[in-house]
Amino acid sequence: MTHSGHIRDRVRELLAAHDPGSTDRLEFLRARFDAGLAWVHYPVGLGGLAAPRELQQVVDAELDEAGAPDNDPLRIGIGLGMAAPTILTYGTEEQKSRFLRPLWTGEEVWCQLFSEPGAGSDLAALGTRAVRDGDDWVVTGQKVWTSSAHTARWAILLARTDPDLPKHQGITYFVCDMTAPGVEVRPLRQITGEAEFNEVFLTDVRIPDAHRLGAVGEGWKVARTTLMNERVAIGGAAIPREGGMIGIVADTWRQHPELRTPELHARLVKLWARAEALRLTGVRLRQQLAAGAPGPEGSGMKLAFARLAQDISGFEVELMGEAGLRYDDWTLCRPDQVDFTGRGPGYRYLRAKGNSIEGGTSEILRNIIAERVLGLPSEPRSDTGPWKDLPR
Amino acid sequence: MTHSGHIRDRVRELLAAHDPGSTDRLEFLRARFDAGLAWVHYPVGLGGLAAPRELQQVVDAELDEAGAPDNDPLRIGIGLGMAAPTILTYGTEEQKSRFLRPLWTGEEVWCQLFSEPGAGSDLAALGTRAVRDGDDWVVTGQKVWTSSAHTARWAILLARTDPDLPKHQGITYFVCDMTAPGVEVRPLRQITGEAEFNEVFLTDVRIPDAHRLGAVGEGWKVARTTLMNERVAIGGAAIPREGGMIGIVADTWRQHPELRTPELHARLVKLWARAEALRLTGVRLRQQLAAGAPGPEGSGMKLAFARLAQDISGFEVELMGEAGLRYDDWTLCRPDQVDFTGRGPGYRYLRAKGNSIEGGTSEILRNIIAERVLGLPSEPRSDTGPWKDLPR
Amino acid sequence: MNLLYSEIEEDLRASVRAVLTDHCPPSAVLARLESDSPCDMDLWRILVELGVTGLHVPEDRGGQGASLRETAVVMEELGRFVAPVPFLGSTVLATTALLACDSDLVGSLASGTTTGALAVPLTAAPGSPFPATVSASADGLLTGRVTSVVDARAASLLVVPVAGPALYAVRADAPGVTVTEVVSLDMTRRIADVSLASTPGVVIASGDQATAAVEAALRAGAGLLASEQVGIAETCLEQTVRHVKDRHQFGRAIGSFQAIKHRLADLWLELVCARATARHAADALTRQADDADVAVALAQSECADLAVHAAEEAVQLHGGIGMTWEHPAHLSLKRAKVNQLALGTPGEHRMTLGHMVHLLMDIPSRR
Amino acid sequence: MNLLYSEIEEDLRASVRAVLTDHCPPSAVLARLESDSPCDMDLWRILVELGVTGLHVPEDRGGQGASLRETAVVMEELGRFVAPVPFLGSTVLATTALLACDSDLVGSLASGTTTGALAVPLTAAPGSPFPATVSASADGLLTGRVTSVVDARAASLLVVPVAGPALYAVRADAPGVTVTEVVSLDMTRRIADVSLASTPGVVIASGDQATAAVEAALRAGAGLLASEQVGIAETCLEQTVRHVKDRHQFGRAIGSFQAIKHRLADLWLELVCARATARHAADALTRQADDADVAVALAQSECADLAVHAAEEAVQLHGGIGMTWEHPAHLSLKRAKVNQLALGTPGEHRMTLGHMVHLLMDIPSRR
Repeated sequence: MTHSGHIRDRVRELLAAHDPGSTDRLEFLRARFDAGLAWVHYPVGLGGLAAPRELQQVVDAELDEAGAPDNDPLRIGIGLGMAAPTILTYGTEEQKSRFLRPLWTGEEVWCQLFSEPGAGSDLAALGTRAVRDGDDWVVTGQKVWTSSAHTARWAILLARTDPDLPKHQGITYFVCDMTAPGVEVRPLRQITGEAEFNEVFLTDVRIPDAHRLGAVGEGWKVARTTLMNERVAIGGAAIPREGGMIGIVADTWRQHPELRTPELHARLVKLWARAEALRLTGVRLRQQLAAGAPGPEGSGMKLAFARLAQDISGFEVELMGEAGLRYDDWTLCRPDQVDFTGRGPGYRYLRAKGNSIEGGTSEILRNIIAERVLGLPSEPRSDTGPWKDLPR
Repeated sequence: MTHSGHIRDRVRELLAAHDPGSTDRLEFLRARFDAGLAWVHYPVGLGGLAAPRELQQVVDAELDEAGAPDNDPLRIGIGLGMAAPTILTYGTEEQKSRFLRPLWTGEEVWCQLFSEPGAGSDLAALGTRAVRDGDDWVVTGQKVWTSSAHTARWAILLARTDPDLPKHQGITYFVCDMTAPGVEVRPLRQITGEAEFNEVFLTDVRIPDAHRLGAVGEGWKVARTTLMNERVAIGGAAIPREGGMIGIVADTWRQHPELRTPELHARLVKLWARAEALRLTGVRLRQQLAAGAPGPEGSGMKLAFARLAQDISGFEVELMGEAGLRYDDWTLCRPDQVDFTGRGPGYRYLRAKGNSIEGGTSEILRNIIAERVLGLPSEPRSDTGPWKDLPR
Repeated sequence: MNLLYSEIEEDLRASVRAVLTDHCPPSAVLARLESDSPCDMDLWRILVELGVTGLHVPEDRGGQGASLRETAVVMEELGRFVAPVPFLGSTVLATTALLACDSDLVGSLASGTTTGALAVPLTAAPGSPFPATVSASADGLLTGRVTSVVDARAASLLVVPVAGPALYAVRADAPGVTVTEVVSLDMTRRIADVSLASTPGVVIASGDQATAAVEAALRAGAGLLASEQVGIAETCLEQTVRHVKDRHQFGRAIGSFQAIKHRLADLWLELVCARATARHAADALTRQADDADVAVALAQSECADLAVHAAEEAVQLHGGIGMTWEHPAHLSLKRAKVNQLALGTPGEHRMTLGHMVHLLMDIPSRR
Repeated sequence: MNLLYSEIEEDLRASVRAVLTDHCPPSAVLARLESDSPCDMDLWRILVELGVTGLHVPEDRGGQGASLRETAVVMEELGRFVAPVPFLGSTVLATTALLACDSDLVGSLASGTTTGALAVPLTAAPGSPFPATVSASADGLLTGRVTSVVDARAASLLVVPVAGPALYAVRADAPGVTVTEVVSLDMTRRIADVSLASTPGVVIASGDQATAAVEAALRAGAGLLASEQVGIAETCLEQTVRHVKDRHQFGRAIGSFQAIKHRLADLWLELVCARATARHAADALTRQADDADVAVALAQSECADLAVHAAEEAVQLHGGIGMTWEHPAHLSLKRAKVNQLALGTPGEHRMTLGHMVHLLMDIPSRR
């Protein structure tokens, strides 16, 4: 067990050996990884020191203060948040050694090939086929809603290896080389005009069996690790009062008396109150987590956020009046990361529509709350037979 | 076929033979029934003349003008609206002769013993048992939400005669003598303080087989006739702008400037618009009916009315401020008929809660619209086995 | 009061729908989105052939001699298809304004030989002050600017409110006219800023007649826009119902899940009620009823939010596919959202409505 | 800012809940509804024994030296059980008013030997003008009338705002005092009209201190009522969840139908958010935070409508049984609806809130 003092020593040693002011960014990041200061709770040799997770904050703060470069975590979020913990849990020693270091340094970007046109909310119904052929698997299918696919070197991939079993049982989890023959990435344009996501077409893509994560047919179990880690992010950072969309609208209100009507006033104050209530709910959630007693409230935050963002942005367009008739720019672009609030009211309105779909639809979240938090009974199931016989 | 001129002759003959000014009310009603002027579309000998239904308006208008007494239709609504058409369709000749005349004159009031504590929305799950014993059936069970039970001479009754069949198949339809031994009526008090309805406990009540309506096990089919006739009433009479609850609230607004706030104004005008829209929807529905092209809109009227009444009455209590803290009277009473708007704001608020439950819950109505109007698929069913094995 | 569709109206609807089904499928609308020609003038010419541009113009003034009821039915169908044609700007707004003047120009709009636009911001509501951002010089030349004019780029004739008040007819190719398209949220019905610099024009009305003509156009525009909103909502509901019947997840059509069913039932019911108000508005405008203003405000109050709600539900219940550019759901969403602002927001219409039905807002002063 | 419940608060909750579970089951509340003794004074004495009446009173003034945070937890529990005890009138309103004065009388309220009431209408909101319907004669006798005073009949001590401004202590059995119960919508917490006719009283504050004392009481009352509303909503949700798990129709627990599940999930989420605002208000009042007024207005804005929504869903989802007098659902419904009016409606609180956070309503004049 390493304690905080020891960690600080390691940081000092790293900085002494690699002056952030004069060291190449990538070289520094590799050295930091090798010093076990990438993610301190990971094992020694894999970027960590087997230390308690909360000590990472100490490392990050010290390095930040010393002016060290970071690994641009927003750019490599899927690798850090989803691929890495899954590889750590289910990967072979070879896989861990091969993948984790360039993943963390950002030399290799990762993406996620899970959702399909026919398997969205019902992810386990996915139909991309993987057929064994010697030491390889041959994969064919179509994936969708893949962010970073056009910049990614690797993908985590779910494919069906046995269609005769019930849907959760015939799935296997792979690491897919995005530069392999048969992988085609096409931008997927959204109603905002931009293309944040991609479609990925897989045609007889060969994946070596050595790139399988977990046992054949155990893919759903492995995926649960990935998806659980996706949800950890929810709750997010503390925001100040009037942070986010409501602040933009409140400022517009204050600066434009000519837009005001009594009806809009009543609606704005109501939205302000809901936004502040949701902000306080987030504060309370973080206090619960800090006190070591996480409540089930987290399940609701995304649902509430989506509804609020949609209501505020819909209101904003109405408030704007004539300016609400206009849009900033329809030009197709492929942004590196999404910015919910940076553009105009029309963009905010359209983009917010995705909040209740991406990362679990609001309908699925309500099911989860009803069943897991309130303990209500599940629907009668009609999808327990072999995958190949399911209606679709 | 009788035409309008012939009908007018019959009315004149009735009035000549029985001067409304000097004839006993009941005697007049009996004479009217015997003259075939009770419901002209019924068969001759059963209060009718086998004439087109719309000629009834001619009769009613002429008799009304002559000062003739009516049969107080609101008091005997269940007999007229539900029991009579069912007896006419499924009754034996003896049953029709015995029941229809005193039903129409109001000498014998009818009530309906359908709903049970465990069978509300799912009426076909009812559990009141009827066991054959010689020429009689012996009936035991509990019914609920029975209006007029305490004044009724007869009831239409659904009971289960075969629990081994699926729920819709083992039901039989009876006429039950409310004065028979084993029938106990208890007032059922509502949240408004009054008791509009009753609970009816049936303990070894003997019903002669001659009082069965339709074949054994055909009760659900017979009941559909009854229930279809219940729904005919929906749509109702034309109301003027600001008729009903919204008019009461609008008047309060106009008379009490001291209650106004901008937020309440915005809400009131929105409610006013919804009320006027619903009124116009009713007008349009009646125009469609009059044009012989009834749309499916009728299915929605009760649903929309319930929600609107609840929203208006909830608003009204808030608008009233200090007066909204008070109630008019909690004293238990058994009103003959319901008055949604006659009492105070608190009463209107509480009574309106029933609008989305009685006569088909709003949830059931939404199912009906989704399946029958929009053609959406039904839920997977889990109640197709023998009634006795159903979970409850 | 007649809230039904007559047989003639249903025949008209069938004709218009047949044309739009053939010539205005979603793929065609999508393909045109970013093109430089905002309106589909080929489609427009076919509609002109059908006679839809003159329905509410009397025969002796060059029209069909029908009424705004029939024009409203056309609006419903155009809304269903989110059709990129200048019907609102030319046939509803400009034509109605000209009808209220003694101008012969109405004939060419009615026959479709000319396409017009009324130079007011699309957000102008009935009852708002006469727009006076353009002024006339002593020698009758016009100078000024009007922002956010609908269908301006397709128009060869601009009907321009001028301080005075007066109403002028201005040729779009006259000297000093600049029509600058802006980036519109609704790319299927774009707006443009119109500038006039010492532009010659012809006075077609002045004083009270000019004011009344603009008001009549805005009132008819708002009233008939309610019918378009009903059409949008209807198509959103139909497409969504079709999708949830087809789309299977968890081994079932998602339309068999009760939460989805109830939401669509509620939406259907909103549509039913809104349709009654839209028909009522078209009928009251046709009859020039005393309460036509109430009918218009009511219809906008109910139909504008309905259309947005229907389009938002369509996007949501289509799931990810509804968020894509290639699926037509966003066409309805953008049209519905812009319509919510057009010719008065629901909030503005309710403010007017409250005033007209004597639900005053006259509030005793508080803190 | 601490939005959690401390261990001490959870222990307090457990004690109060144990008492209420034993002594305040729904059957007992229902049985008392139409009785002539509105409050359950036996239950009240047991709660007094627990010390709940002095939680937010300092030890040196005869209380427990805890805070309004703890008092708020008691409010939650009393709300859950719709308990017919004079906690709001005596412990929250009268006690807080006396605390803000230099009156020794607070000790007897804190210890529970005296029950008090603050003579203001239950609908009085924080920030509203000082009530002045009672006036004092030259020789200090009070005359006037205050309507809709909560818990007045249970009180032996009336704290009376008097024009001046001043605050008087009046014994309920003093000459000229008439307390007339009115028929209350919420029969579990009744109101009464209080008349004074040349009644002797004792001045306990005057001038700004009197004004501040009433304001402090109304603010604490509104802030803590939010916690009661959370308690009401919580019990409604729990009872409804239990019912829909038990109740079978169509061969299934009705709680397995998705529309019901989604509505209850939404309600749960509203409750989660409202609870954060109620805790925030109690915490801000305790800390005497700068934005305590904002916190109180926010909490009332969110919690009042939540409680009504939860109670209405409870009645609806219990089906017919929820409409019966014998089922306790209506107790919560009536309490929640009256609470919506009490100490400021959500609309009034939002008006105040908008003002405080500089979202002004200062509207340019229109038509």
